[in-house]
Amino acid sequence: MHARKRIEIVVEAVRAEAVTLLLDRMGATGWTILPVLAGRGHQGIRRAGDPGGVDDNVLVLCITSAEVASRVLAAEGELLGARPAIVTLTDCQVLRADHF
Amino acid sequence: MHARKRIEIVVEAVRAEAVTLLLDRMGATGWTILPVLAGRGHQGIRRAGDPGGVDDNVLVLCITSAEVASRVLAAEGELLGARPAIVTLTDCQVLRADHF
Amino acid sequence: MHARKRIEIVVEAVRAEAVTLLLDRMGATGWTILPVLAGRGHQGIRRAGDPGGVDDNVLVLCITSAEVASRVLAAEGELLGARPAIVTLTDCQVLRADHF
Amino acid sequence: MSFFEILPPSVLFFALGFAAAALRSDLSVPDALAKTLSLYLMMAIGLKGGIAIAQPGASAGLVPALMVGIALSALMPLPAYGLLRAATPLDKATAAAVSAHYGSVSVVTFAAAVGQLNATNTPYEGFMPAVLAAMETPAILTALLIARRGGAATSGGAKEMAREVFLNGSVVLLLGAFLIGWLGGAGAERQLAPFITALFPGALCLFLLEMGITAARRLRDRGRGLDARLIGFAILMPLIGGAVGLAGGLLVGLSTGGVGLMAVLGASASYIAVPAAMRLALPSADAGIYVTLSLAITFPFNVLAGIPLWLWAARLATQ
Amino acid sequence: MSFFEILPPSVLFFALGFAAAALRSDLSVPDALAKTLSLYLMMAIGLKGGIAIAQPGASAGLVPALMVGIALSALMPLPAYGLLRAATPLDKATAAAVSAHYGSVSVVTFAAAVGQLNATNTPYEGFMPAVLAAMETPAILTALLIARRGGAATSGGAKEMAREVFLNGSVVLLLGAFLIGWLGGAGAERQLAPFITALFPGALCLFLLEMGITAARRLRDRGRGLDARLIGFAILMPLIGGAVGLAGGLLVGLSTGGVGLMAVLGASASYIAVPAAMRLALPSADAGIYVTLSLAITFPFNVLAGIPLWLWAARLATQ
Amino acid sequence: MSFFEILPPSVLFFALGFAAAALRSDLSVPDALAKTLSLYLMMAIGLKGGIAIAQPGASAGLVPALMVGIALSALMPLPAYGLLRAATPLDKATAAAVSAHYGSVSVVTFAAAVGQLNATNTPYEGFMPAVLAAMETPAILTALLIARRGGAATSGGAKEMAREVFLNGSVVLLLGAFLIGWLGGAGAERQLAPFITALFPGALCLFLLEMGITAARRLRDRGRGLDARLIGFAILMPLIGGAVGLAGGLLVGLSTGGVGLMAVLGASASYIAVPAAMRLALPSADAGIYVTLSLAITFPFNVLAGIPLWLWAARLATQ
Ligand SMILES: Nc1ncnc2c1ncn2[C@@H]1O[C@H](COP(=O)(O)O)[C@@H](O)[C@H]1O
Ligand SMILES: Nc1ncnc2c1ncn2[C@@H]1O[C@H](COP(=O)(O)O)[C@@H](O)[C@H]1O
Ligand SMILES: Nc1ncnc2c1ncn2[C@@H]1O[C@H](COP(=O)(O)O)[C@@H](O)[C@H]1O
Ligand code: NA
Ligand code: NA
Ligand code: NA
Repeated sequence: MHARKRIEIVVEAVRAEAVTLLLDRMGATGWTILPVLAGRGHQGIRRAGDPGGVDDNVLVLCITSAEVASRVLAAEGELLGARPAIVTLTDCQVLRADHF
Repeated sequence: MHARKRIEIVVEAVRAEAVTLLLDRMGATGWTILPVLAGRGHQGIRRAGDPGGVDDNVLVLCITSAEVASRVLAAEGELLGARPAIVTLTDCQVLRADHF
Repeated sequence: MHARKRIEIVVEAVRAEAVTLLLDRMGATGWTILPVLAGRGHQGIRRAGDPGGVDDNVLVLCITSAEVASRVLAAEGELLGARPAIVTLTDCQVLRADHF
Repeated sequence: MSFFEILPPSVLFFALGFAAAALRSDLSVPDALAKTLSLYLMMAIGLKGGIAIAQPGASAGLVPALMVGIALSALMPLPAYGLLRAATPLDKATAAAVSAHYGSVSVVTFAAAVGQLNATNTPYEGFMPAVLAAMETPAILTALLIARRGGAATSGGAKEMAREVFLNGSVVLLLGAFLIGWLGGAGAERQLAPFITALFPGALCLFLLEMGITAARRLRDRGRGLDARLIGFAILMPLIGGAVGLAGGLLVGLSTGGVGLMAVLGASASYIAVPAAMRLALPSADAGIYVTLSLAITFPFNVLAGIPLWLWAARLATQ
Repeated sequence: MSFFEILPPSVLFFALGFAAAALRSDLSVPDALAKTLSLYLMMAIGLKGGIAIAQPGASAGLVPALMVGIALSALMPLPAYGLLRAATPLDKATAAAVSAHYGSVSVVTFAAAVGQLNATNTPYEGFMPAVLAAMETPAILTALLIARRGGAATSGGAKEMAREVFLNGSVVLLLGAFLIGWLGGAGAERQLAPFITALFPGALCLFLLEMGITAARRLRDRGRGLDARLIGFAILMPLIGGAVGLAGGLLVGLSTGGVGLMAVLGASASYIAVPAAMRLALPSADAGIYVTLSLAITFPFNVLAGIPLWLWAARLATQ
Repeated sequence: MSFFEILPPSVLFFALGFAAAALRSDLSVPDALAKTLSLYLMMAIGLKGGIAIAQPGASAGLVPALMVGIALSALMPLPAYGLLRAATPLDKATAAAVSAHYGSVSVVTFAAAVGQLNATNTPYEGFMPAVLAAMETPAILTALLIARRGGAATSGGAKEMAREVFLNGSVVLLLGAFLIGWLGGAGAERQLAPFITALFPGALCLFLLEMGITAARRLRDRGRGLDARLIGFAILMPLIGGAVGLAGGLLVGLSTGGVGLMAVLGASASYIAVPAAMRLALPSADAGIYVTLSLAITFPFNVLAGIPLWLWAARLATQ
């Protein structure tokens, strides 16, 4: 097993592409986008499925090296420009070192 | 980066509101609900989409301070009253301390 | 709270059953399957919802003991035979020791 | 009677879905479509009923029929609970929850019976959808009373209960559409007929296809180890309920079609509204049991055997 | 005028959905169905319009009507912004974003008005769907100019803006279907009539049911603490827009139905296309405000009061 | 031939969807709707076919047509594989998988051709949907034999293979609906005509809109770097398959419509049933290639050029 970082970002669906483009540019080898049903934060409740889709959130998951992770987080300004609601970082281990 | 706790709860969709109300009351600043397709546990297989929706599960994700997390887990009785299938706690780091 | 392992596997939807059968056989007491909207990896972008469903991924989540986790990861050959795109392992804590 | 009348397309689609899922075919129907079809059926049934009773004289007999329906729903949980406690190994809470399902009714079973009546041009009282709506929830109250007397913990106060009973989604849509149809009358019919009448048989086929898949999958996922006595109950109880419904329909002097529908309502068991209510109000009851019995055993039994039986019995009894 | 004309089934279904959600019934409509119905309405409206103007002479008056529509959409954000800044506490970016919604239009409001005209057999110009499509996006441009002048940060260059305006999903589908209907003419009508005409009223009922649920839920989740002045704006602005639309329709000599529809377009506020565009182009504006105002206040107001008002006013003004 | 016949609404909707997605419009169709429409098309096609052959004499010629269809499906992978290995850089497993797609058929392509025949009132043999169903899976078996001979690892034993071939969702629904239509005959037609006939053209338009979006998106996500030789194959192979299908149809003496449909079946390539089967049975083959070729190149080519070509050729050849 090999040590890697797990970045988890909740962001508006309309702005997800800005986040994944950033991840691509910072050198992440991949990412996964999960749907979100509902959420609460400073803006109050956001429930998926409003007609214009502006309340839809997604969760972007990216497993990556410590290096890339710190590059991503250092681009804090740009990342927050995409207005992610939450960005968390966790340690994890992966099976295939060459994949990440 | 700032240290926080990541609480992850799998619970029946019909009981999700009980969990989020508890999180609200314990002082969490937010939460996110993700849909679940299927799961297995002590009850056997639960597949989303049965006509009455009783087999639907959701995953509730909450990033919060150690304090709030311990308050939530201390409300074990009430939390388990909502019959969550699983409650896990992980250490994580967040970008914006003021947000959680 | 009790220490456990959190296994997270992203795998093609058509092959998810192979992964959960493996988890069952290795002694996991349960698992949860989450839907995936889109992802990028070595194969390029995979977007859910293509007509034949071959681009659909899912995320399999399994909370389990260190023992079972190491058995699962040791079955690396079989696991990769099911072609999971990513397998990560994280430490976590659970509320009910008897459940996992 | 032609083959077509005994086994109409909708029933054959149910069998097709059931067989496909039992043989592990990958045939599947999106959840959103299943939900949509069930909304459609409730809306169409409600509107048709309302439009029908907007005609002069069409509401004659409504009140006694409603009273029979409500009595059936409120009382049938009692024999059901007795039977379950006497003859099966279910605990009190689960037995009470199961009894609520059999007192209540199934919209799709009703729709399938209506489809049959339409196909054979058998008329029925236009107000039957109101009876259907009225029968959805009284059984829930009875079952909760039984459960409380038995000492099972029920959650939710009187307010939550009232909301469950009067604001249950199926009840609201059925009654709401009924009222709208009634207010709209002939004008509504002219506008909405293609939607609610012409599409009905096709939508029913598609929905029964999905119900067949769902029932067979449920049996596979959760049916293993199902007690034989429970299976027996899930077949016997609709026969009892259907017979009582038939008698009730005759008692208030319904037409052949109306008696048949009342029997089908008595025989049918809820698998949408009641499970959700039980999950909230009686959380200690085992959903694995009650959904499986009503969805995977009683529903197929009613579609394949019950509906033809009761429509035939109604014809016999009203001649 | 009969009861049916004042409160047609579709409006009653809106009220049913609104009441159900307000009372916290569990009645709900799958997201995919809501999305499907909105695609269906756009496709049906577009096709019907195109088929209509394929008839000889039917495009007479199209150009002036288009010009009035575009002018309405492009200019109405100005008084809206003025009103908001003068009388409500909104910041510049949010005020600009809100003004874009009220300059633009709502396809479902238009569809509900068309449903009314059809039910009362009132003819209208076949090209009105093209006017609807043309009015979707000019307001976005005006609002962004206002926001920039006000110093708010807009994101996206001219290219993104052009894509938003010309390639917005609603615009593409409405105009595309219009063009296809126009090319297909009578042949297309023969083939597609059951789909686009016969199903229309039923689909509208189902969609308005879901809109009622959505509006009431939104009001519950986000309506608390909504400033009374904002609510006032969300009721006053459609009255102003409707009056200007009425005047515009009369100016270019539309028929009774056409004048009514132009007024309804002026009164309606976008809640699908514009919110998404604003989220991208004006991210600092508060989506909680603009979606709530247009979806949860103006839309219900228009469905319940605005449409009957403007159709009545159009009848009066064109006699 | 009118414009309407050359470019019917359904094809124009395909072009609209393709253009919208290619230009990065945000127009999109919910997944559940796409899945629903494909179930609907299979059900409607199957039922119509079954109802048609319930008429006296209508099954004459069924057996030879079935045999030609099965032979086409089972044998066409051979030249396809040869071509791919000789002229493109594909590895053995991927070449075998691609060849399965081109031996098999596309339900939507068939539906589009049926739509064309209906629009021009060209009759065709009622049993053609059974031929369509029969052609879905033989190609899978051939391709797996090729792959095994080539040394590629196939997963799943004979049992899984049999399930894939006989219990594939499309096959089950098509054949099941065909059987139900056949059993139901005229009674089923009376009941189901509005659903399966009147809605068909509209549903086809909506589905082709979504297919256009899907094809263009796929081309954008995965088309970059697609080898020119592969693109050539995806255009040449349907021409070969169509010509062989045309010859087969003539050989067994089908009508003009039947010959046209047989050619379209030969030309069409699967993108629903076969990709899923290949993912399971031949996991080492590159799904990025086979889905892209069949969905994003051959399908558009057939809809825009292939169908008109083959229907025209069939008219010519049967005069
Ligand atoms: N503490 C939290 N834990 C988990 N999710 C959160 C948290 N705070 C915010 N979110 C998610 O982020 C979304 C937007 O947050 P906000 O911008 O603060 O309203 C919410 O709707 C939630 O889905
Ligand atoms: N060990 C586990 N790991 C991940 N998810 C689990 C686990 N155990 C249970 N679950 C989830 O919790 C749901 C209910 O569990 P149970 O009540 O034990 O049947 C299951 O359907 C799974 O979705
Ligand atoms: N580094 C990563 N982080 C998160 N998800 C990933 C990563 N790499 C791959 N994935 C997921 O795994 C899927 C298949 O990966 P691949 O086989 O590498 O194309 C992708 O579509 C993503 O959903
Ligand atoms: Na009953
Ligand atoms: Na407006
Ligand atoms: Na072929």
